[in-house]
Amino acid sequence: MSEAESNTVRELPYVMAINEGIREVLREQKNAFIAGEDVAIAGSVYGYCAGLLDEFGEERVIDTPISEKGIMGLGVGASATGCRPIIDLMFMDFVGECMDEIANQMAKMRFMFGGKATLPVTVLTMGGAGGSLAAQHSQSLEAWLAHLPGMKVVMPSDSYDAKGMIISATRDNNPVFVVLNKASLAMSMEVPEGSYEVPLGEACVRRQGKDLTIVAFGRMVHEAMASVDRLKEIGIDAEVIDARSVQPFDTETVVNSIRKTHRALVIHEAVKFGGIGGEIAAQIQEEAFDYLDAPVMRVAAPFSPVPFSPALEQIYIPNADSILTKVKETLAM
Amino acid sequence: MSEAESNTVRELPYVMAINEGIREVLREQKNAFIAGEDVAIAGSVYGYCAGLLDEFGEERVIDTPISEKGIMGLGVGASATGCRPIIDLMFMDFVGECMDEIANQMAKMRFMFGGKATLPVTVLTMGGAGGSLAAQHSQSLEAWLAHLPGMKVVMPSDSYDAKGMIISATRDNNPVFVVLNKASLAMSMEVPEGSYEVPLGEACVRRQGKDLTIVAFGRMVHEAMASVDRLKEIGIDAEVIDARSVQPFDTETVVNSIRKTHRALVIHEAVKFGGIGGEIAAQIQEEAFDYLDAPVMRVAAPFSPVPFSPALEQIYIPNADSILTKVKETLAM
Amino acid sequence: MVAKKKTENSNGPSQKILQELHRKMVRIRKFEESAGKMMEDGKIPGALHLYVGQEAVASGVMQHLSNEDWITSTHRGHGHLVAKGGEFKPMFAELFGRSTGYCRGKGGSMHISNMDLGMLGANGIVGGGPPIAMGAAFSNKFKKNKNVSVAFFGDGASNEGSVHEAANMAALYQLPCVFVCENNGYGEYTPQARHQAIVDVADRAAGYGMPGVVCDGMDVMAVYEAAGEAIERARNGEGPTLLECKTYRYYDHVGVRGMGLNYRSDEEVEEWKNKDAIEAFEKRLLQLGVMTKKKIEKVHSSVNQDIEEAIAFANDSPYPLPEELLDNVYNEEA
Amino acid sequence: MVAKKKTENSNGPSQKILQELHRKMVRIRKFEESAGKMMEDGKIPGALHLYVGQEAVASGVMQHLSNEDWITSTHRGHGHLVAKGGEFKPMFAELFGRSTGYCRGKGGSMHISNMDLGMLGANGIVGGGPPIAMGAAFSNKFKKNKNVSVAFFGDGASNEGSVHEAANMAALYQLPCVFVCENNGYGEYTPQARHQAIVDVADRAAGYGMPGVVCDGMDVMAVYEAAGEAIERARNGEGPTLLECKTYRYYDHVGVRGMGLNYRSDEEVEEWKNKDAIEAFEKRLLQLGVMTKKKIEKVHSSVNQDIEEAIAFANDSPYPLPEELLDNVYNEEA
Ligand SMILES: Cc1ncc(C[n+]2csc(CCOP(=O)(O)OP(=O)(O)O)c2C)c(N)n1
Ligand SMILES: Cc1ncc(C[n+]2csc(CCOP(=O)(O)OP(=O)(O)O)c2C)c(N)n1
Ligand SMILES: [Mg+2]
Ligand SMILES: [Mg+2]
Repeated sequence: MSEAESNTVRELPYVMAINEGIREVLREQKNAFIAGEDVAIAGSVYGYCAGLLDEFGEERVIDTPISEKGIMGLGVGASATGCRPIIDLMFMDFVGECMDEIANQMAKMRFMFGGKATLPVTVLTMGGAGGSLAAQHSQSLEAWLAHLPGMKVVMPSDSYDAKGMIISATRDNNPVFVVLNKASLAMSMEVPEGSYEVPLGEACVRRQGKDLTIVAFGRMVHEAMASVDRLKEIGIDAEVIDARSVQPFDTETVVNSIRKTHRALVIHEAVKFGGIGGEIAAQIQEEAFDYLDAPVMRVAAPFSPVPFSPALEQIYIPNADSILTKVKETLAM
Repeated sequence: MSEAESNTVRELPYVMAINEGIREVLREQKNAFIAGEDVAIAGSVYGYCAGLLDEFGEERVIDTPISEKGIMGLGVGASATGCRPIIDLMFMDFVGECMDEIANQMAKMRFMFGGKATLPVTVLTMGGAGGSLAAQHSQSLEAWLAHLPGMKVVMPSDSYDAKGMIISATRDNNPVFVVLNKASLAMSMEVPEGSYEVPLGEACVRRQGKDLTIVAFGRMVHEAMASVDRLKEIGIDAEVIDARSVQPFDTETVVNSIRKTHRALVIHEAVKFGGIGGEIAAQIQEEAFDYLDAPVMRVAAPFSPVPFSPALEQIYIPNADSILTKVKETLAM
Repeated sequence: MVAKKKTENSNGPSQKILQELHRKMVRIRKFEESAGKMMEDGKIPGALHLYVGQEAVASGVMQHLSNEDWITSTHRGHGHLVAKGGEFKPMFAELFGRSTGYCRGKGGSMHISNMDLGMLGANGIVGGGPPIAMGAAFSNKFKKNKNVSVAFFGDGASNEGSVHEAANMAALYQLPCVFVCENNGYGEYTPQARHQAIVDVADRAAGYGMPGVVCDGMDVMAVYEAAGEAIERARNGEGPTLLECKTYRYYDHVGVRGMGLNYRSDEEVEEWKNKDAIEAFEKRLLQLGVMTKKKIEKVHSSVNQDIEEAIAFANDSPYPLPEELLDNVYNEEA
Repeated sequence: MVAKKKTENSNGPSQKILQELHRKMVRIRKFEESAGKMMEDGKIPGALHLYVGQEAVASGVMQHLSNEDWITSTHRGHGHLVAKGGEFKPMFAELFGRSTGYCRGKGGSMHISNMDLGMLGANGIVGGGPPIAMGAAFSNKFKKNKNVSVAFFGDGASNEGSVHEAANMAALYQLPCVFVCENNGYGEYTPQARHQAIVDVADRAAGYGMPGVVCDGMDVMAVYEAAGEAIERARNGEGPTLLECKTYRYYDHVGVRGMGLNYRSDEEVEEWKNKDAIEAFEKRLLQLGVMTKKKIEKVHSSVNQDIEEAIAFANDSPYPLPEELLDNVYNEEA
């Protein structure tokens, strides 16, 4: 990672970090373009494509029809033939509209062709609940994508990672899904100007601790961090790991931590059943069975679609409270 | 279960058991019909709809265009308005073509409408590898469906269950995916004539044992059974559980078994990472941590698309050998 | 072949129908205006897509439908539900996220629905409705009743594969299904010319083997007539029609002022507002002597009254309780 | 608007081109006949969809393409690859599941491909190709080269939403993309009249704002001409065309005798075989004096020779090793 100098580091909200990431890519890579619904004239409905049309023009910042199968096919066909497309899939919930293009074409083409095709395509998409957008605009479906050989899947939790991972994703010679989180758009932190990479496939220890390892995905990293002080109050010094990458998953960093803490909790926004937490819990006990003092715990959404009413959505989304409750319950405190 | 009399029990291959299941449903339920690609004139490409057109006519046995979104929408719209459709999705690999209709409409409509819609729709689909049908016609994607609140998902492993579960699924007032297995089509066993149910959501202990619980999904039940004698040779008396239902999953039966055996192995055809085995392993250690003498093991496909060449496909699909290897490895024998 | 519909018809609809059309439009307009205000007041969370400007379409079409006929709607769905007979109280309650809402607060604006009224839901997925409407039409044909289903969708939605598949199947099976494209010139912030290389979405009908009709979606009588013919064809077993209504939305794609983007000119908006469906129709009703100014005002004030009561009702309604979350995921009845 | 193409053209193609067209068709026919035999002999596992009967389409279209032009194919893809320059040895090896195959044995019949020849793969997903071809055409336009892409798809595939979306986008962006619908009258065992309410798939072109052309897919010259015009338009930046070729497959949907279903009559099959593209073209070549009987026979025998050698090669080739399984899932290069 080529860290920039200190005077070029500014506070940047997540939404602008995404913008800068895309911008750097389009500046650096001649064959890169971004295509998606309302990315050009509107600058994306989240605003993270603001100004791109002005800087890079219509040929490289492309509004598409509402045709997710077509858009994803555009990404497959253009990447296999020498471009480096960034495809914007407005809401992650819309993967269902183009799952064939993602799963059967994008993820598998290289393998099916015996390694003779390369698809350097990056898909940006927005996941997560929290804004009363109801059942079809709030999902976290990373588990579907991570179950796909040939696909990489990352979930940057903050501005620094969002920018760096977008850059890394576009430099990678494989299809990469960058799953962003809409509830984080306004979150700010220091981000260097210029180009830098955040490696795909490496988790990051956000806080060191000795009693419990919390493995968090995407926005849940912040809930995990928010739980640290309260866990301390009940005598638990938590280590927080930002998984960052779902596929490949950095089992090593997680397992090393658990060898130290002997306890693990996985937290994600998706519904628990069939969520990525099951896979991680399974891996942890496979790799570190003898080190575990308690079952690997999971904190995730209950088994229902995301409800509209704020009264329900609020209790639906996992948070620091749910972590505390779960830890108390499992450790019988 | 209303077991029929002994003289009406015959050997029936899986493919004909499916046929009988559909037939019983169409006979019993006036508002039931079956629609899908090549189900009528051709009797389905697997042959399990043979004779249905003749018996029930064009109005109830419906050939559709190659339009999976349309077909699944037909199932949603018709079931919400008083019919009990059976939708045939030829290959499970095609769920990607209609994942929006499945995930965002079929599974969620009832919840989004505050419980005021009922969708008694059954989807039949064929999963699994083994016939060199390559990456787009061999997948096992039950983990995607089981991650969907509102959906039920079952995987009958034999003729008896195939027929009974199709009948139960169509009587259920929820969307149910019945995931069939193409490598089992010719497998025969005794099946009663007439109508009977196999309950959704209940696992079945296929063999009692005391040293190891094998939880198997779909066709892998037969591989698990095939491993029993060989496990005995290395001193392990295995209990084999046919999960039968993925969603809801019968955690209780599984956990009760493990309380007795202290060891568990989960086997499925899907790739291991993100497969349903992760969820089950996570649940087992959550519920029975103190009973486990070894980590919950998983045997599943390696992380690649399904290869075409028989030389590769053969080593790709989990089987009794892989079970033996895994057990030896984990128990360090 | 696209037939341009004429507006006039010698044997016009009854006075009662004209008054109902008017009332429907006023109810939609006022509901939406108030919803916009409530959103700006922070009463309505989430995304709100207002139907203001397009009232003639929902009203003209729904005038031909009973509660036994099904419709599927879009993300911009309140207008369709109001025209289908939706009551303000449970509608506002739903938008407010209360347990007295049509969907018990679980659906909100994008999933507002009422099965008893034959309204199969707004839909958060663009192009989500048409396959469902086709399925409902299949159901009607299967049961051999005379009911129809109508799929509303936008110009933007017309580029979704799901619409293509539904249209082809409806034509193939000759289903009692009418596809109503509300072409308001934009999909979100993208003008039609930047999302398809055609002007009339109705041009796509020929490719399915169904009639395609274009009509003035700002003229409730034009919609009423064109929809009437299409629905009659459907009821008579003559198959589906693609009816395109040229219309316009006055507010932004989402909410009232939306994102403040500069994607369309004030002049364009003004031009369309000059063709306002309600104003034009009220003029006409006066000219025809169907309604007096006073009677029109009475409609407005009675609708205003309904709105006020409904908002009060919604405001006073309780939020769903935590234990209600897991209800309604599955149907537990045997 | 659908223009029916005439076959004759005053300023015909050169003798060389005529001979190449002939050789292409013969190569496809013989490859497919042998593949069918090899399947029946148990040498080819999995599903095999033979192209026999449709040779004129692949040959007539591909005659206009270079290795820099892209095509996407279907489940019935060998013919397209042969016409695009595919060599028999790695093709048979692939069908046999050997490591010397074009896809190292990982793809097989349904994913056979060769990027160096501009062949973006057969596709096991009906309708899978067109969005990819549209993407490749986008790539060509983006890079401002003069290359085109061609999407082959069937009458059955035309009802997939993916084809709709790809066609709309190609027309919108005026991409150098030609959509070639091989209408062989069936999708698997379902006749066209039971999967769509239209006769000419080309009728759908108008709905996207592109020309729709129907031609005789059993007449290689008709295909050659119609495809030539469409490809020229594309190369000149004038946008996409939907070219429908009426054709027929002689064997069953899958394999040689397939499932033995009674979905089409022997008479129908015979009728089409009477129009056999290769026989008719050979007659014509003789009439025109472009080739002698002997020369034609020489083509046949040299292709036979190639086939024999290729089968021997495939037979002697090793299967992929277990350790190759996880290769090629990801590109590991930085
Ligand atoms: C499958 C899908 N893609 C994209 C969106 C985001 N989206 C919501 S409304 C909309 C525009 C729809 O345009 P149109 O169909 O013309 O309807 P209008 O908003 O004009 O009424 C878009 C792109 C969505 N909700 N669903
Ligand atoms: C998405 C999808 N749906 C269904 C199938 C099964 N299938 C394979 S080929 C075929 C028929 C295709 O018909 P058409 O497009 O006319 O091509 P043809 O076989 O006639 O060449 C079908 C239904 C598939 N492979 N993919
Ligand atoms: Mg619109
Ligand atoms: Mg065909």
